[in-house]
Amino acid sequence: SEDIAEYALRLGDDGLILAQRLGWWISRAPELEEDVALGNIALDQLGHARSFLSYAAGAWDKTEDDLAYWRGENEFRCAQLFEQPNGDFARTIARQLIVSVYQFELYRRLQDSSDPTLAAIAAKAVKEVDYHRDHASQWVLRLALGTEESRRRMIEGLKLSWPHLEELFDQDELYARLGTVAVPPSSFRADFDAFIAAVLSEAELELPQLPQLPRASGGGRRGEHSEHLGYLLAEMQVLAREHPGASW
Amino acid sequence: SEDIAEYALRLGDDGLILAQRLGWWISRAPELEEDVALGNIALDQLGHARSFLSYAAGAWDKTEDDLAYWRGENEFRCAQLFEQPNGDFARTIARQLIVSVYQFELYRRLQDSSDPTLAAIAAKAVKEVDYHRDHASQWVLRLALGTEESRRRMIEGLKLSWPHLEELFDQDELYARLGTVAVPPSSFRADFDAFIAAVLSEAELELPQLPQLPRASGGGRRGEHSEHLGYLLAEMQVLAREHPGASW
Amino acid sequence: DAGQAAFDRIIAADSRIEPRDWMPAAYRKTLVRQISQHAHSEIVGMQPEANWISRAPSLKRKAILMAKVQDEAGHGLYLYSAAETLGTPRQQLTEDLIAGKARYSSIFNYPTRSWADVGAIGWLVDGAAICNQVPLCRASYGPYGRAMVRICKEESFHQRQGFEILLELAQGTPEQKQMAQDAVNRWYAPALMMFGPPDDDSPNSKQSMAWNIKRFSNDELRQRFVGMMVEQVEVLGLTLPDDQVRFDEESQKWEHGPLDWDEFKEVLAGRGPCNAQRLERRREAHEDGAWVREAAAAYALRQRNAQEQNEEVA
Amino acid sequence: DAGQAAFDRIIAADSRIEPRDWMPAAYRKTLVRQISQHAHSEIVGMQPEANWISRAPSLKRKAILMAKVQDEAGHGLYLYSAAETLGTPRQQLTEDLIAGKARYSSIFNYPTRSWADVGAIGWLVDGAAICNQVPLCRASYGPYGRAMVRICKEESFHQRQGFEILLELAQGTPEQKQMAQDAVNRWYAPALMMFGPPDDDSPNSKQSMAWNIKRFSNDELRQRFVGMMVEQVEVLGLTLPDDQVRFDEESQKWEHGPLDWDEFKEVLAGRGPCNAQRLERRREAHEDGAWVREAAAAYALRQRNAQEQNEEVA
Repeated sequence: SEDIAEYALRLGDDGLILAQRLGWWISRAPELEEDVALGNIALDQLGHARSFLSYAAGAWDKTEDDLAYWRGENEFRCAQLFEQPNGDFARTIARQLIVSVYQFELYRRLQDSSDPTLAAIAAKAVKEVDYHRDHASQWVLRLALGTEESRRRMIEGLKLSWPHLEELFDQDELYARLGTVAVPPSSFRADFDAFIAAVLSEAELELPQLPQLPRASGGGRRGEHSEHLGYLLAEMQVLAREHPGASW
Repeated sequence: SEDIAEYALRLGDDGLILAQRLGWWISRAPELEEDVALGNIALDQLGHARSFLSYAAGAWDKTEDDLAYWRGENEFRCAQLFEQPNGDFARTIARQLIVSVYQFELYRRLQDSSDPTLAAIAAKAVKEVDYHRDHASQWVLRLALGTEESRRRMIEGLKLSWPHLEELFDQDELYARLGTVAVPPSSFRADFDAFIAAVLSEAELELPQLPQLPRASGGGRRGEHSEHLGYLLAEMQVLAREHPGASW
Repeated sequence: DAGQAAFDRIIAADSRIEPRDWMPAAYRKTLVRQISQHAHSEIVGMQPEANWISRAPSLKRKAILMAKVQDEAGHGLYLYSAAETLGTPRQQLTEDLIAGKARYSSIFNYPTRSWADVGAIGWLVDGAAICNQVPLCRASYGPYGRAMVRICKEESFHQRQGFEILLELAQGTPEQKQMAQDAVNRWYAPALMMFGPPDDDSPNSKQSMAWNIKRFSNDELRQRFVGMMVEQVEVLGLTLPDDQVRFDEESQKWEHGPLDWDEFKEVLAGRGPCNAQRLERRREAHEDGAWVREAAAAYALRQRNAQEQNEEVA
Repeated sequence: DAGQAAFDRIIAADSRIEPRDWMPAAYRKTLVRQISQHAHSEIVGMQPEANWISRAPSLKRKAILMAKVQDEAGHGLYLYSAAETLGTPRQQLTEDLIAGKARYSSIFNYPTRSWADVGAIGWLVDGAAICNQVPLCRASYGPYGRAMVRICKEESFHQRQGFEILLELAQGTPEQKQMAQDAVNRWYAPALMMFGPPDDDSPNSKQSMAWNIKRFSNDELRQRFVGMMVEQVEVLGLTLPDDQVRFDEESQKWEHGPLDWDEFKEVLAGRGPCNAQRLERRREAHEDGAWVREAAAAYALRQRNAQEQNEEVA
């Protein structure tokens, strides 16, 4: 149904945009091991995105590439956190922490979706995201407890990511319509909070007591994005759009 | 003639791409006065570019916007120096020094072009570029003689720009065909070198004894660009290309 | 005392206070706050529009937009200078801004999502700014009033350019028209709220009016603005997202629908869509530019020393 | 002496030297130079291809390209490890690289101007690399040979992917086909030069062959490569930019047109189109990442200390 496609689009766009961000690090990471690790994570996210987008595309008789390359900014459905800039390594890790804990809890439950395709994608994805979560948690510890500078940067990175957290838990009427197909984010908020709190506590960090953005602003699921997404899409889509109808 | 249009295209693309680079600084400069100054220089360059491109466009029955927004990367004719990244303020200033001394000497002579349109554009532009040259020279002095860090950065900025200098003086067969219409860069190489040498000497800097790129690589005038231009164009053209045929 | 009496006389005569004149501490403080907020608004306000410089869809529009954003830097400079005549240096004001301690117009915490937003900002935001600022040209503090005169001249230029952008879009393709309408929908209410809270919730207004800084109440200015927009939106062929706009014959004033003052307060308190981003960008520019400013200062000192030595020798 | 004799025996038996075995200083030095150059080439070689990750024209191609560039980081890791078994730590090799003191394959100093360049690099550059590297799987130094086995397996995968990119383009629109031909035109000669200077101008080759590091001469490998490309370019429906390619019946070898060894030397000497850019990017990544590596080291130390304390207490 269109509703399921819409839901798959949200999850797919989250992964696609994050993969696009993380891909930047390949050839620029602080050490070779991280070129490999961030590359792996980007690849996993891109893989999940392709599964979700292909599934969504079916509902409109399109392909994953139609969706990735030929939608305008306001047709993308990622939450705004996913499109935030990489910043320094700490900011990327802060974003990774929130994102991977969120995706882990979500996919874990989505394995039981009454929609078998979504369930199957989630079952594969959850194992990979488990590693992403571990990778982010380990780095939060290293950076928070490493040097004075790394601690300062880790805190700054968390501060810049935190205002985009609340939007992830927005729960609009789509969830009610989808019933057991989807995983309403409220169902795992407590587990999400607990995991984050545990990591931050081990890292001897305060839970960033930052003002959350008002709901009005977190409109990624409605196609309302931050100023960053337009630039990302211009770059991502440029070649495909220069050659309409071409295959690659 | 097509040759004159080609020549105008080169000069226009130099200005357009530089304006696009410099425009980035507006709202990001080290002090408000520089937001204004770099904004002015960007505007001047854009103004020159519009004059040259409109003139060139006439030869193909097109408009300045057709040329700016609807050409592919390999149809752009700027020298590669103009498309190099801004880097830090020192790198931007290093680029500005080379570019503005070059444009000043070029436009000064182009005022006497046997093509009255080119002569008129140059007569207006040379006064503005005189200010750009002064702006860049003053900053080279400040940065080179300011603090240890600023000196280090100034030297680094010059090093990164210098390999792109030689291409500016490439003199292909177009100049022979154009005769008194164009200004062959060899005609002002000595004046260019003298001015640069004087600024660097006052700044107590060595003339960067860096290897020049081989001619083979400096192919901007033939549409062969560095890896940076594609990104710049993707961003510059994205909106116009999303709405073919629209007017703004 | 004599200072207060002289001050009162100047205010009563609706004449101008100049930097060397005695003035009450509260008057000075109010002015520094207002002028610096205004300066910060110009500076932060560069960002949402600068967001489209690199992507402006025609070279003409790119040139106009670059010039406009650059003008805003210039306005910031005038205003910081005016604040400096009151004894508060620019550096201190800048540091307050990047530390998140100073305010700026809350509307710049909304994102510019499309090219039409550049038009909507020019038309609605600069339009509202002009309504606010024209009376400030007669503000009792001389340097402020004079700065406003220069600024207002340029702002009305900007508003006209914004209007032209929207007009071109509204007469363009269906997508362009939709883009324009969407931008107007998003910027209308925030623009109305630029005049500040309703009069019955604006405690400082009265004193500012007594001091001839403010000349009209928030609601008066807002109503005047709505009236202007109603006329102009018709020329554009667009609509205002407010079905309660009407001219009240009795009060001879324009009325408008309710505004979401809770959202206004949220954004003002730092919880708008772009507050963090705007401050981060300003902080980054300031910090990345520190070595440049230090170099310029060191070089100026070096030049001064060299000159003095020359003079001693001579 | 005994060490030299044992070494000579192993070489004569075409068997493997392992890290703990005695080896001549010159053998060690040659290997460190060759392995580290190879490692650096993998690392610098990530850049021209990474240049298209964000703009890959389909999600499938994006995934393949990401995986490929990431594989190269992995190859760099194997190779630095192999070099470390010879007593040269990765950090030192990295510092030599960013200081501009170490060499890497000169071909990565050319820009990737279009998407087709990703295909051409896969097909021609990885193709040439495989020709070079397959014999290295039997290199006399054990860790190097074993690293090459893993690497070659992945490289032939990469070459095939490059071929597929070009094939798709060659069978696509006229613009796509032109893009593919243009890329092949630009990468052909540099790929041929990857095998190093002609045999009569390659002084170190002889010693490397005696040590069973190198198995074939530069020209032998180059000729073999040309032959392979001639066959494959036909399948692609493209042409090689060399009208002197022919099979010489007499020598039973492929011949090719003259190569511009002056350009090769220019690029090798740092005067290629992208030398400065490639090193700058590597330097930037290294310097920007310093605080991360320091944090990781500090954290590891802290963990070790904590563990030791725990053990003492227990």
